[in-house]
Amino acid sequence: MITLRSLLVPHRIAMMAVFAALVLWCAYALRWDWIPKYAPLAAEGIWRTIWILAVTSVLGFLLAIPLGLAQAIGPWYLAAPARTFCTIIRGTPLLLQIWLLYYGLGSLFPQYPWIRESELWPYLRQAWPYAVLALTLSYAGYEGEVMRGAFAGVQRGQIEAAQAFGMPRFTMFRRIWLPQAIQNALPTLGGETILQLKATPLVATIAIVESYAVASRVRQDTFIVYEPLLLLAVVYMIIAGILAFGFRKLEQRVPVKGH
Amino acid sequence: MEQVIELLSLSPPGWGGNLLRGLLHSLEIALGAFGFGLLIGLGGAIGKLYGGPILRDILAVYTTVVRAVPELVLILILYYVGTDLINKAAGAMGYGRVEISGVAAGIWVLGVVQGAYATEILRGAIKAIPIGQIEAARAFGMPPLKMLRRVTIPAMMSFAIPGLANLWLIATKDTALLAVVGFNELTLETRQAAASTRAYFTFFLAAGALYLMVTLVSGRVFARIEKWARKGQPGHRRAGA
Amino acid sequence: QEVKIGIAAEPYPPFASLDASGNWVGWEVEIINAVCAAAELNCVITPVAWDGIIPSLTGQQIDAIMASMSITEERMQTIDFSDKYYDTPTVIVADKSADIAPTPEGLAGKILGVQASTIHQTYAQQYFTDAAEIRVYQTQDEINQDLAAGRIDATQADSIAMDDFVNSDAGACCEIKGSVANDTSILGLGVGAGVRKGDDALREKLNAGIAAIRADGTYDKITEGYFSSSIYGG
Amino acid sequence: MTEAIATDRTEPAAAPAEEAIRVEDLHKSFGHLEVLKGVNMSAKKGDVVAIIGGSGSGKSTMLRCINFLETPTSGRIVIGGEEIAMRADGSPASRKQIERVRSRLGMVFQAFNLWTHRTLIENVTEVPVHVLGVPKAEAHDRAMALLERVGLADKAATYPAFLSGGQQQRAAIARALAIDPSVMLFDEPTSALDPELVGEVLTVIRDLAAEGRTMLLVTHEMKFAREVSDHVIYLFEGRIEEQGPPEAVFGAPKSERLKQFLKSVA
Amino acid sequence: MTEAIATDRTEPAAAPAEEAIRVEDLHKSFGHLEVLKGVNMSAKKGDVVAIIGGSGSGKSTMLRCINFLETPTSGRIVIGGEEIAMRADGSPASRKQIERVRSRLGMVFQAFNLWTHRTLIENVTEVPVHVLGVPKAEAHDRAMALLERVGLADKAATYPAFLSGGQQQRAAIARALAIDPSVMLFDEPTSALDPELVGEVLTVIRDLAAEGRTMLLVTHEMKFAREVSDHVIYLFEGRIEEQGPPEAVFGAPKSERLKQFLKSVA
Ligand SMILES: Nc1ncnc2c1ncn2[C@@H]1O[C@H](COP(=O)(O)OP(=O)(O)OP(=O)(O)O)[C@@H](O)[C@H]1O
Ligand SMILES: Nc1ncnc2c1ncn2[C@@H]1O[C@H](COP(=O)(O)OP(=O)(O)OP(=O)(O)O)[C@@H](O)[C@H]1O
Ligand SMILES: [Mg+2]
Ligand SMILES: [Mg+2]
Repeated sequence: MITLRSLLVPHRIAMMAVFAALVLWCAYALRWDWIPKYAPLAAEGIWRTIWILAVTSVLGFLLAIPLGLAQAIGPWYLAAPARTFCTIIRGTPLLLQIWLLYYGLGSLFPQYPWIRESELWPYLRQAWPYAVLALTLSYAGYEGEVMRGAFAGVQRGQIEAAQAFGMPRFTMFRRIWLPQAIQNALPTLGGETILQLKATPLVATIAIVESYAVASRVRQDTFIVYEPLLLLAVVYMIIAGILAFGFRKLEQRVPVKGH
Repeated sequence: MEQVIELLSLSPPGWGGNLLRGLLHSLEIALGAFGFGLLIGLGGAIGKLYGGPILRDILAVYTTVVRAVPELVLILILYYVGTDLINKAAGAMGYGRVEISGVAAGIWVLGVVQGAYATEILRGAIKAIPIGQIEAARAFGMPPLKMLRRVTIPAMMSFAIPGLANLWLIATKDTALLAVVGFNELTLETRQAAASTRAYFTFFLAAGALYLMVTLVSGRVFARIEKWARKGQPGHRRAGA
Repeated sequence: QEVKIGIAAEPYPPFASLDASGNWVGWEVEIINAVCAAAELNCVITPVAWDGIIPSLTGQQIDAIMASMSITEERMQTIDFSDKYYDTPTVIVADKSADIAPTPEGLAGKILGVQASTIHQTYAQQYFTDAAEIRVYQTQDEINQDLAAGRIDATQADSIAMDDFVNSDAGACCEIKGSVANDTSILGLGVGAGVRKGDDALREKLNAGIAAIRADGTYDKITEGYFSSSIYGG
Repeated sequence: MTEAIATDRTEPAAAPAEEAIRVEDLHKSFGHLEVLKGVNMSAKKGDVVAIIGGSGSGKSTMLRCINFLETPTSGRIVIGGEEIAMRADGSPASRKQIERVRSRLGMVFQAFNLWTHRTLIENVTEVPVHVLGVPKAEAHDRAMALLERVGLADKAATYPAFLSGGQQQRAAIARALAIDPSVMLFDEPTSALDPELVGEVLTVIRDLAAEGRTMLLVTHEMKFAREVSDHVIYLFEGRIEEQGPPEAVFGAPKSERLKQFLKSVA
Repeated sequence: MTEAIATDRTEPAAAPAEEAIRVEDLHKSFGHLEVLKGVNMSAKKGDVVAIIGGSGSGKSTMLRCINFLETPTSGRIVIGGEEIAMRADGSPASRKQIERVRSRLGMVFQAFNLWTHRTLIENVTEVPVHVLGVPKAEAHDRAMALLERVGLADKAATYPAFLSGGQQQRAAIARALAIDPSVMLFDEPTSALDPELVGEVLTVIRDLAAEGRTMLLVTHEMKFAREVSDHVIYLFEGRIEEQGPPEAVFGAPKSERLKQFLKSVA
């Protein structure tokens, strides 16, 4: 836990001083007069960033588990499609995927009048279902690969112990295999989630305004280069900081000897 | 269809050659950045695991800040503000303007970013090694560098490969960033071709196919390395049955 | 003395686009060359990705920007602009059968698409935000696609771009419903060349160049090659 | 306790006591290496069978084949009168069956294999709660009692990596006892224990046998084997070289190899 | 062989034989748990010191402190007359020194800790080739001879995960012997071995002692300890409860606890 005492170490005080100086310099030397005008828009953008990130990473991870497992131990008829999916997702730019889903798949729907008249049309007409779908699939693709390695990395004896006691397959998976795999993959997963945070701006191509798009808008309206981006960086840093802290905590739940 | 082939033909007026050149440039940058990132990552992971409190704090700031800040911000600041500052300093000392290579700056920035992710991936991988493996090396007096090379790296490899493979693929795509410093890599070439000809679909799909090819080839390479790294580990395939 | 004129590396036909051998062509490119010739400037056209174009200017990698940049009050706090060298009206485009007019009442309850980071976005969010739902896209081409697909009801954009669109196969569905009421504080004072703040010498020279090609007919001759009517505006 | 009967005996037992385990003609190869070359054995309810033999003779493999952690190359395994259905490749044919059977077999691994991501108490309650459906509180109390019995009550909240070798082994024994097994497979359960604790384990095993549980026990401690078992099997290069009651096997070995094997013990 | 001298003896040895190892007032805590509470011992060149004691009494920790795998909380460690410099936190002050010292200490871990990504022969040649700089061919020949000696020549190309427990333990012994150590730290080196192999290891240890190598040997097999050692240390709850020549310790134990401990052996 972060306690006041642990912060009052000389080098930490020095680091905080440097940080404070940086903040002060930025506050005085740079232009911030645009903030009041854009504040409501920014708040909306940040909120959108957060929920897109949260929803797509959680859904994506749930999808990544079967993808990883199928590749690690599945029979070929499960492993092959899973591997193909991961390869294609990881192998093509996310922008292209969003674009194909929305402008490719999405623009097929209106051609069918019955879709246009259905209950679903108001949703299919929106952009966010496509954004959520694309980002979820993307996260699942990358994490499917990570989980494949993590599943394969669990020591054989751990699984054998579960089998020897007659644990049903699913229980063994849920209680032994999955927790150990996740434990080993946590540092990587934390990084990948931050990557996902930085992938969210791509949804701007399908007309969703999140925090990055707000910063871009400020830049274009005013031609101020650095300030909006710096503020955006601070927002990202706070989100990433919270993520890193959370993942750290998860990681530390099981103490590891030595390392 | 004919039109598509014409658009993609390798010599002008087709854009195929431009795309391939862009791909080559992207790979060059990605390779440089990934390699640089691996070096930083290895150092960072070891520092985070075995370093003193000051080093650990500095590395924590590094991985959090660098991973969080959008690459565009980093490269803008590093390249434009950096060049500006250097030129101001040079001017004050009576030298002329210096040009910083945008490509070098790009590799540098991407490498530093990749390094932050690699740090975490490798730290996790090292942590996943059963401690006894490391202790055995220590007990026999292996010097740290040798231990790294002979025990730690081979033993952590199987845990690190999937994360590193992801990182490499991200590197090939993140080169898009270098468009900002005037470097023609695959994404910019694609956008130029698409916007100039209005054939968005054709060129985006073509670029997707090129990226996919890169992925398939690198997938092979990584699978090889992983197979090597997993030698001596009994498989799990049966364990699922 | 070389003057580096920055243009956006992302093509914007018919103003500036690229052929496969790497040559920049288009109305704006020809105008740049004409202005430089008239002003006796030794210009080099330098493409820079849009994200880096302002830092390049302030960081002295380029000296002026001529990339269809609208002159607005807000932007003038950051850089200086030359006189305008073109200006086009802003129009609303919608499905031929739709009952839509370029006014807040005429757009009530509709979905309006605009391109991000343009004066159109600013304008729409100022005037139409209460009446219509505004959806912000990255490129006009994407808006056009969604308009044709029926996912949005209308778009607000440049008349030049829209002329092109409604005359194409993809835009057959739609027509121009008229221009929006002008507001120069948002829609700007036309398109001008951007220069570093305080670089009055270059600004003066560019102004002189623009005036010269307007006066000697070069401007109109170039325009004829691309557009059916004048785009200098009122 | 009655003595075990090897199936190769020809005379049928008059009124056969309940049979707990029977292994028939068990073969197991790893690639070209034939590790088990036809093992036959059986044990009745409440029997304690000690399996002795040189390192690499196939003791662990035999134990692991009985609960199908290794897939036998051929042979039959009958547990509690129920033959385990096998596919052609030796893997169990019915997942349901093998899971049910396994949950009545308590196993202590040679390498312990405690679950590293769970504390000791969690290791011990894991199977009762999540496989057998014992209520949490009840499982917890029972687990604490077991940990108490093996002297680890104070380590209940510790993760296995932070325990001494003997402590891990005792935890593994507690984990196996927690499922209240009818057959126990012990792979060198005292290898990391001091003589005092070996004595304790001996008591535990005797208690279990008295309750009618069957035990298969791989061990290198001949004194222990002699004291605890009703029947001794001497394995040599994948075959049963000699077997019988402990007095006979240890007191009057017939095979030359067994004599040689036991020489250093005397 | 001469007998070991514990440093708490007051009479100075007349002409002290060369001292191989000395531990002074060694303390070690894990968090709040004090595992070693002031251990003093020493051994001369060629001594075989057996360390016995209950599970969890601190035997492994003591061995691991000697080569600084665990950082002592306080105390001094002197090996071959050279004191290992310690920082305030117990970690070795000089990396060079500790590496040099460690490469003369052969260790056999309680859990073997063979490198899983290397074959047996690679495990055995690893340190000679990559730490001590022995030419590859020479190291290979020596390693093969050692594997032969522990009966594993046919498994040279196998990865550790595919070996039986006893085979892994023998490989671990071969790996430790391969570095030609002047001091050996054995943590229960016979726990997974059958009586015949225990006898073999006994012979090996005697040979090594005759060559003047010093051995610290944690074991649970009292018979083995008695036969092999010059000096026995009985550890109880982190303290040396009793020590002396094996005849005295086993034949006429003074401490009540030791008597209790040995009761089940008799
Ligand atoms: N890394 C650790 N962290 C916390 N406690 C530990 C750690 N390692 C060992 N211990 C504790 O220290 C005590 C002594 O452990 P040690 O391994 O030295 O015992 P031992 O005498 O070798 O026992 P055994 O004969 O069972 O191997 C035990 O109670 C153990 O739980
Ligand atoms: N997974 C495996 N793949 C290949 N060979 C194996 C495997 N497991 C065991 N063996 C080999 O099978 C033989 C028997 O091994 P097993 O573990 O049954 O021996 P054991 O009798 O238990 O010996 P120990 O007393 O040393 O534990 C050994 O030679 C071993 O090398
Ligand atoms: Mg075994
Ligand atoms: Mg121990």
